[in-house]
Amino acid sequence: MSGALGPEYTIVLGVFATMIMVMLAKNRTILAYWAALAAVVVSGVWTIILWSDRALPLSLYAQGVTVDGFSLVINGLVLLASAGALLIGWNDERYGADFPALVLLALLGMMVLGLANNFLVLFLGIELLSLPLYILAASGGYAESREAGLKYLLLGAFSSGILLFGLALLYGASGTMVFTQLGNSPLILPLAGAGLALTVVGLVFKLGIIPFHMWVPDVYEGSPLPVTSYMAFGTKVAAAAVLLRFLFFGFSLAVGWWEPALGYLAVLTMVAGNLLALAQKDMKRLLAYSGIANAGYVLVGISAHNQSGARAMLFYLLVYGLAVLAAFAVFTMVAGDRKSVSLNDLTGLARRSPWLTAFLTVAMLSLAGIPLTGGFVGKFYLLQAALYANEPGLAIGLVVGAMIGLAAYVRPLQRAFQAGDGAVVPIRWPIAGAVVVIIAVLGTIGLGVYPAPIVHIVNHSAAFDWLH
Amino acid sequence: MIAFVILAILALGGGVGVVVARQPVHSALFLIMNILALAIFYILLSAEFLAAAQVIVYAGAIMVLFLFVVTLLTAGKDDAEPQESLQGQRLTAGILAVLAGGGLAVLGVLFPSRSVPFGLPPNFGNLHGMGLNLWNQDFVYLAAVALMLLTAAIGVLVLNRPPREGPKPRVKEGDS
Amino acid sequence: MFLVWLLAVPLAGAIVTLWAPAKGAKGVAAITSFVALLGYVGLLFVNRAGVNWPWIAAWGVRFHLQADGLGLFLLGLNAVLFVVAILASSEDMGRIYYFWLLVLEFAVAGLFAAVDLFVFYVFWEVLLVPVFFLLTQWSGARGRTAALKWLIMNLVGSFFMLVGIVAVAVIHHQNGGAFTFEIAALSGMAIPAGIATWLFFAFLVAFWIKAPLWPLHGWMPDTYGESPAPVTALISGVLSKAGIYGILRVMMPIFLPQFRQFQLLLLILAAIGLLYGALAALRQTDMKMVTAYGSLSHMAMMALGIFSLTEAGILGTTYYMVAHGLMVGGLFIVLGLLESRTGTRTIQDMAGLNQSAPRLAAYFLFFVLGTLGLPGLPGFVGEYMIIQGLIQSQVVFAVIAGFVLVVAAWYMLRVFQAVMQGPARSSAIRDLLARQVAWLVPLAGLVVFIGIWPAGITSHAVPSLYHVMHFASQGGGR
Amino acid sequence: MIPLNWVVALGAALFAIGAVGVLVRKNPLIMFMAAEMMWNAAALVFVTFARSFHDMTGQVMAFIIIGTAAAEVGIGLAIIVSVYHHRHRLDIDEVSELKG
Amino acid sequence: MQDLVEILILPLIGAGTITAFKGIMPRRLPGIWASFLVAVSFVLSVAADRRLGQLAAHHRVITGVLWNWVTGFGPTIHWRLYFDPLSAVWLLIITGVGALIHIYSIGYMHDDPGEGRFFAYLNFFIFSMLLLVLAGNLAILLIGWALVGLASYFLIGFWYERPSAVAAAKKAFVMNTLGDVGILLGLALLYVHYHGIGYAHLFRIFDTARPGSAFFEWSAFLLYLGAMAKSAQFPLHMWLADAMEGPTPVSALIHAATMVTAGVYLMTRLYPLLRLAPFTHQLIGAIGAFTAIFAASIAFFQQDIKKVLAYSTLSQLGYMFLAVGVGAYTAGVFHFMTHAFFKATLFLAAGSVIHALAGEQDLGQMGGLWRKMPWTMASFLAATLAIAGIPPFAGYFSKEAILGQAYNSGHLVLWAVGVLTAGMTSYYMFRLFFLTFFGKPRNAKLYDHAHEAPLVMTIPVVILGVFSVIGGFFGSWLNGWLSPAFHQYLGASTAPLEHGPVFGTVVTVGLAVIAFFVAYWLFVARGIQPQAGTTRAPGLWMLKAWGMDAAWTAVAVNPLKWLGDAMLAVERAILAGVVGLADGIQAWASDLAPIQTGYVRRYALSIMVGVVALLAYYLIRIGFIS
Repeated sequence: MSGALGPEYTIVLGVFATMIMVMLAKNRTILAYWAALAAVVVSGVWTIILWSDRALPLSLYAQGVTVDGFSLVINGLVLLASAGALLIGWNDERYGADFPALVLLALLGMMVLGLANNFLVLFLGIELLSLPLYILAASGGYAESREAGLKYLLLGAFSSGILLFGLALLYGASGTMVFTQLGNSPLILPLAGAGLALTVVGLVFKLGIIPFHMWVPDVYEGSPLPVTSYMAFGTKVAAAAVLLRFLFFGFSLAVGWWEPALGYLAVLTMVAGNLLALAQKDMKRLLAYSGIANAGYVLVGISAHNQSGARAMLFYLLVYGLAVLAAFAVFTMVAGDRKSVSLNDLTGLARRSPWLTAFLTVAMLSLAGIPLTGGFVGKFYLLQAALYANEPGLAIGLVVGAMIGLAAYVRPLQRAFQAGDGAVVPIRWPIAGAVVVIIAVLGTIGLGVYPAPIVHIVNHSAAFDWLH
Repeated sequence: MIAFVILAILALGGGVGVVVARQPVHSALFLIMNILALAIFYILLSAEFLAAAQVIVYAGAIMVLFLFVVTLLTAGKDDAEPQESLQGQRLTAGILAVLAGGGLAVLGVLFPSRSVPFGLPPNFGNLHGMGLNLWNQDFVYLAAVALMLLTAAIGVLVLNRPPREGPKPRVKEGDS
Repeated sequence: MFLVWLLAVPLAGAIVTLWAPAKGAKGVAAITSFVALLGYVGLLFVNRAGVNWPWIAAWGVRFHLQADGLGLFLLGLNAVLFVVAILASSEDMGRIYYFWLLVLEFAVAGLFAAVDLFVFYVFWEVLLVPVFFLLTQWSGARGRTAALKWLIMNLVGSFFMLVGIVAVAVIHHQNGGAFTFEIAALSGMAIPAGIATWLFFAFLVAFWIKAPLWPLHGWMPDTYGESPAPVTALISGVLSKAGIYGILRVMMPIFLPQFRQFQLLLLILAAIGLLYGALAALRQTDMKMVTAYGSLSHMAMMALGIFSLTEAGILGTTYYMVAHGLMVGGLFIVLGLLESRTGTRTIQDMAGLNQSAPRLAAYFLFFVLGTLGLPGLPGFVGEYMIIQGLIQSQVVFAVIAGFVLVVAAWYMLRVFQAVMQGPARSSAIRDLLARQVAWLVPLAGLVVFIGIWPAGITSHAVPSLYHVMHFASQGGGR
Repeated sequence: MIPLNWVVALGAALFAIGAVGVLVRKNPLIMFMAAEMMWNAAALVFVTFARSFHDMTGQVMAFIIIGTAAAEVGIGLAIIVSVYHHRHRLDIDEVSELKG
Repeated sequence: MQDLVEILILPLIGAGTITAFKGIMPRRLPGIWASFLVAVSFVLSVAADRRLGQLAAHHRVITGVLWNWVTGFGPTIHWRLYFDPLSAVWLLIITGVGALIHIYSIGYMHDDPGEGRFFAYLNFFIFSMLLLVLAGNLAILLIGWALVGLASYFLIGFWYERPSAVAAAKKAFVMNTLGDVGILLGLALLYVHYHGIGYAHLFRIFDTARPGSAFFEWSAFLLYLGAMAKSAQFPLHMWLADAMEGPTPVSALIHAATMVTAGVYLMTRLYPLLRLAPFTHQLIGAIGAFTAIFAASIAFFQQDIKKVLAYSTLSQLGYMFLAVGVGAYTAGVFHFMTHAFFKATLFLAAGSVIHALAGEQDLGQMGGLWRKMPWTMASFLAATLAIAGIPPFAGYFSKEAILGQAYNSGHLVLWAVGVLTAGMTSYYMFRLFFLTFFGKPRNAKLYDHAHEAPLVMTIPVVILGVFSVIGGFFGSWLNGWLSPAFHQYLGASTAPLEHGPVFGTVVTVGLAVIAFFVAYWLFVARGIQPQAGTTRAPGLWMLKAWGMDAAWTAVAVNPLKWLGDAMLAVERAILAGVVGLADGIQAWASDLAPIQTGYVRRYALSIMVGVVALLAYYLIRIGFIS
């Protein structure tokens, strides 16, 4: 056994270390946070070392998991997401001492999803990811949070049932559980079609594609802010990764059946998601719908079904995640003691804290896709993918969605620059949150100004050379 | 075949019972019936270990937990299900379920999987065989399940910890 | 390297402005813009070398800037108008205002120098942002609505263009070429006819909105009306040229066959806009709106020049962009000075201000005459060349253009006379201060200069236009 | 020997019944049970196909499903209990503060 | 070349310095400085003419390029000056008459607060006019053309606090812009065909061209449109009458002597083109004749001393265009020259009268002024005799040349109209003369305060009056002087002055004399009031200028305003559409949001719908359900 799964094992150890910290030092919860962060950092470093090591791809556990550039990039993304979540919720007593452990457990699920190459790992990953998130969603200690947890739980169980049944049918249709063997095995087509449909539903449910999205806004709104940021970024990355691997590795020969349907879903999601974002007053809910719409963008990369698509998807997940982290970090600071931030709470933010406003501006402009932010480059890459796939419909859907979404993203900014009434209440900056927001904003701008290194990385990581 | 029909009736009856029972306790009992019918199916499908696990884990542990919670939450309360309030929910649900379930059932019957003609390998599905799998190549899955159970343990702790003493301001806001 | 100077100085200045003392921000901004202007002088007279740096190697994107004849004078227009606009701004606007102004200068300079489609698009959209915030925070009652309109309408257009840009590059790649966004490489490429039409209109919509040309000018009235005068001057003087410039820079080389195919349609649309703007301006009662609709009409005139697809028309447009920018920019600034003195923009509320403010009236009249196309001032030169181009291609549009010149004289003089002449009804106002005259005189002088020596611009623009139009090989419009 | 096709069909039927249960019952506990029934249906189908292919992986999957179900039920019941701690009736439709 | 630039630039320097040092200059200095500069220009012009005359007859053209105007592809046009005998005549008149009027203005404007501004404008006008006549191609001509229009605009609206002056200025400017656009289109048309618009270049081409093509007709017509607007030919004539809102020296210089005759200059300059466009050529003559008689009829009943002169100017411009139309180019230029003398005299004398009567212009308030202002009266009389065509005064010779040539060339209708108009001219001019200077004073108070103008005003008037008397004798000199200009190219065989039949002269002069006696009988012997006859049909119509203003308003102004209002309505619709679209999307979003009901079971239902749909879709795609 090489160290190919080192990042994952590190996280497992991290879970235990965190729990030990919780048990040993009951009043010093910060130690648990540090332990978790250390695990994340070590895992991240290990991931980077593995990426630069060219001994990939590796297949382990009877082809159950594949460690390749793709999985490592996904590792990096979800590590970023979890680090962001940890720092945003850094040592906040509202989330309790177990928060870091749960974050790490969910992180493990996400990383597993990035590696998954058979149904077992896929299912395990989904559940490893979901179970901690059910808890985290419900852990806010107020009614909305419990409601969010309950909704997430019930729908999650429901969708997992659908996913499982679909996997079972696929198993029956092919006789194998390994993605990479699906293409080679003699498929019983109708069974496989039904199985594929159910499986895709189970997976896009996690991604938040319309019409399987309805849990997203409620759960995002109800959950505590760091958890929401984690779900918005991490879950999306993991679900997109596993959907992509499942479809690209398992069904790249049968592209004709699944691709158009996903394309329609992507367009529907992009347009309707942005449309719904337009009507929102609550910032978490706004970002939830924005997350739905962005899931649609991600799905464009998948349904383009070419190398550019995979690469663009990875790139886009990064820029989206950075923007979301920045936005959530800012909102956490603005929210202070409140559960969420509404449009009205932003009024006069420019006077209360010009820098926070500037950071929020960058994040929102990135989500809106304005150049010199990463969001633009990501959308640009996605457009390339769609057009290389000769799917102008996807490209049009993407830009139409972006047009509709614009107003949703810039209205908070206008509120922020509007003069508020009454005294100017300054905002305190927790250091951890400041670290998140500054790194995320710098990253967003960096990706917009000089994306070449990251483009290089994703191009080398998603070199699926059986695709055109 | 007769065994299949009887068991199928039991399983379906249990399933339908879960859905139509007026009281949660009855639903739980119907589900146990369903689970036990499936356990017998597992035996017939050469999965003795799973049958045991089904009985022990599902019927034994999970459903007992369910019953416990049902009684806890409904004790001394009117637990009759209120009227359906969402318009068309039942009808649509029925139609969709018939479409999906019927369609899948038809598929399953019309397109059988490619059965392997020769006999079962030794130790197929029994304790030994499963043990060989789960403690060798598939150990990692078992470990993952263990982590999930750990998660569940943490979850129960987190979710039912005593409420904090009023919201304590995390951030001191300036006097306004 | 002067080209980089033109971009780098405003950007650096913008960042410095953020830390400047509140009262000193204007000074910093003014110095910055002046240094940028010096850079332009260097660009004009010393060295016009561009830059060509790799940017995103994987996509063949290069940071390629070049000051050729097409953009050279628009860069100058940018440099000059920003100095004037900053000097014309009030000192208590706050440092963020000047920050955004300088960012805008940076973005526009980049736009006019970009010869890589990707770079072009980046600057094209970046320039929306400063204006959006300028409108949001420093404008009238409906400023926020105006800002939203500005951003959304413009982005709607540019998003279509974005699809077009990527599609052009992808098609070029699939045709067997390299994956590149270099306009020169993409020009004259073969595009399947059906797709080409779609792409053509995808690009056109973006430029049509930005210019703005009828009927996609919905953002214009609010934006022009609500923004502070220096910003209006910049939008109408510089930013609107970006739309026309884009058609010349980007669309002409790639879509020349489509221009020929849809020439009549485009001419008709532009002619409707020409008449529409002029007639609407005739009946406005808000002096800023008269100028705004007049400007709408003038933009249509430039579009007509391009769509004539003749050398004269395109050269005329190239020249007219610069000329119109200087004049309409000056006019809006003068209107702003007037508004700040009278507190109103309604022409019925003013009369006979000439008596108390003769200098203001003189500059007002000067820019009015310039925009109405008085021979001797630069507007006339542009209009002449455009009309000549129209005569060459479709003479009926020349007649319409001529007619509009008459209407232009009417509506511009109507405003001037209503405000400045007649018996003085409103109370006396303060005349221009010496420091305001100090920058109005050079601006007016520049206008006169390029009016009597337009060859200075036209002769430099020609080589680029040859490149743009392939006229050398294809023998002109008709 | 039981007909494997028909077991798959039974699984599909149970799956559908479970789905109906989630959709029509208002008691979250019963909804949860119905969801468990869907899982069970899937597990049944896995085992059936495992028998058909003589492949233990399907049984391992079923085992994992059982184990995961246990964990999920633990968490689920904890959440349901915490939600209904202060409520009088087990009605999921009352838990609909978040919307729009 | 060099002296041409100096001639050109001196007045511009005057305008610039007066504007720039407005606050510093002593009050009286601008007038003196401006007059001085124009006078120097005049002297230089005389010198330049002399040098031109020393050149061989067929090389009497001085031309040169100052700098490039437009280069590149498309048009290539230079700042080119072109000086030939035709320009020279204009140069002399502009600077000479201009200088006199400048001097006169020193007296006329001495108590006006805007004196400095006035002289700056005047100097600017002289510069523009010189640029117009010295231009070497049509584009530069158009620049001068428009700048004189601008100067005219400034000067008409000089008293900008008067709404009527402001309106008149705008009307003049807009109508002239119409003409400018005509020239613009015409020259662009010429450029497109001949890749050049320099005179020499064009004339060489015209020499060999065959007449009658539509292209020539159109380009000639478009250029004539410019001349029509500038020279106030029917139907673009109304601005000239309104232009009398300006100070009287302005009326003398711009709206009588020089600017309004620019159309004549353009047409004579472009005579080779007119040969190629016979229809337009005829049209010019016809419109000229119509304008002549039409304006004369309006002058019959005017109540304002300047209005009478304005309509008489219109009428005389009609004569000049009649001359152009019949090919009598030299005669046209001759009439321009004599007209410049006598009309300037008339206006300046009228200005003196107005000055004496404290700004009163109404004929109803005048009368009997000859006793108070003998010199003015004498000059006025000389000019009146000249304009009436009484031999041997100046107007007789030029008018005789025009009519003679019209007759000789067979344009009998035009000739008849011209003859009739000559008689009418005599009548209304003597009506004006008698009403102003003879009869009983109609306003005793004004009469008592009236006085002869100061010398600075009287001397120019008298000088011009003298020229009105002797101007006719320049005819033969002019004939010789202009012959190289008109003979250099083909088609000018009719250009030199000719004599008509004797009976024509007799009829013309006879009519004029009869008209004189009629006027004397009516206004001196019978002493009827100027208002007489203006309440009934023909007189009222004539007083109202045949309703042309109303017609223009109805035909052009109001429809444009209605169109503008219609555009505003469309604009509101477009803007409402933009807002409506945005609001619609927003409302749509708001309507869509409640789909998110908050009920978990609904969410599950939505998932189930998706499941069934996707299942169905996939099964269809793989052909299971067909």
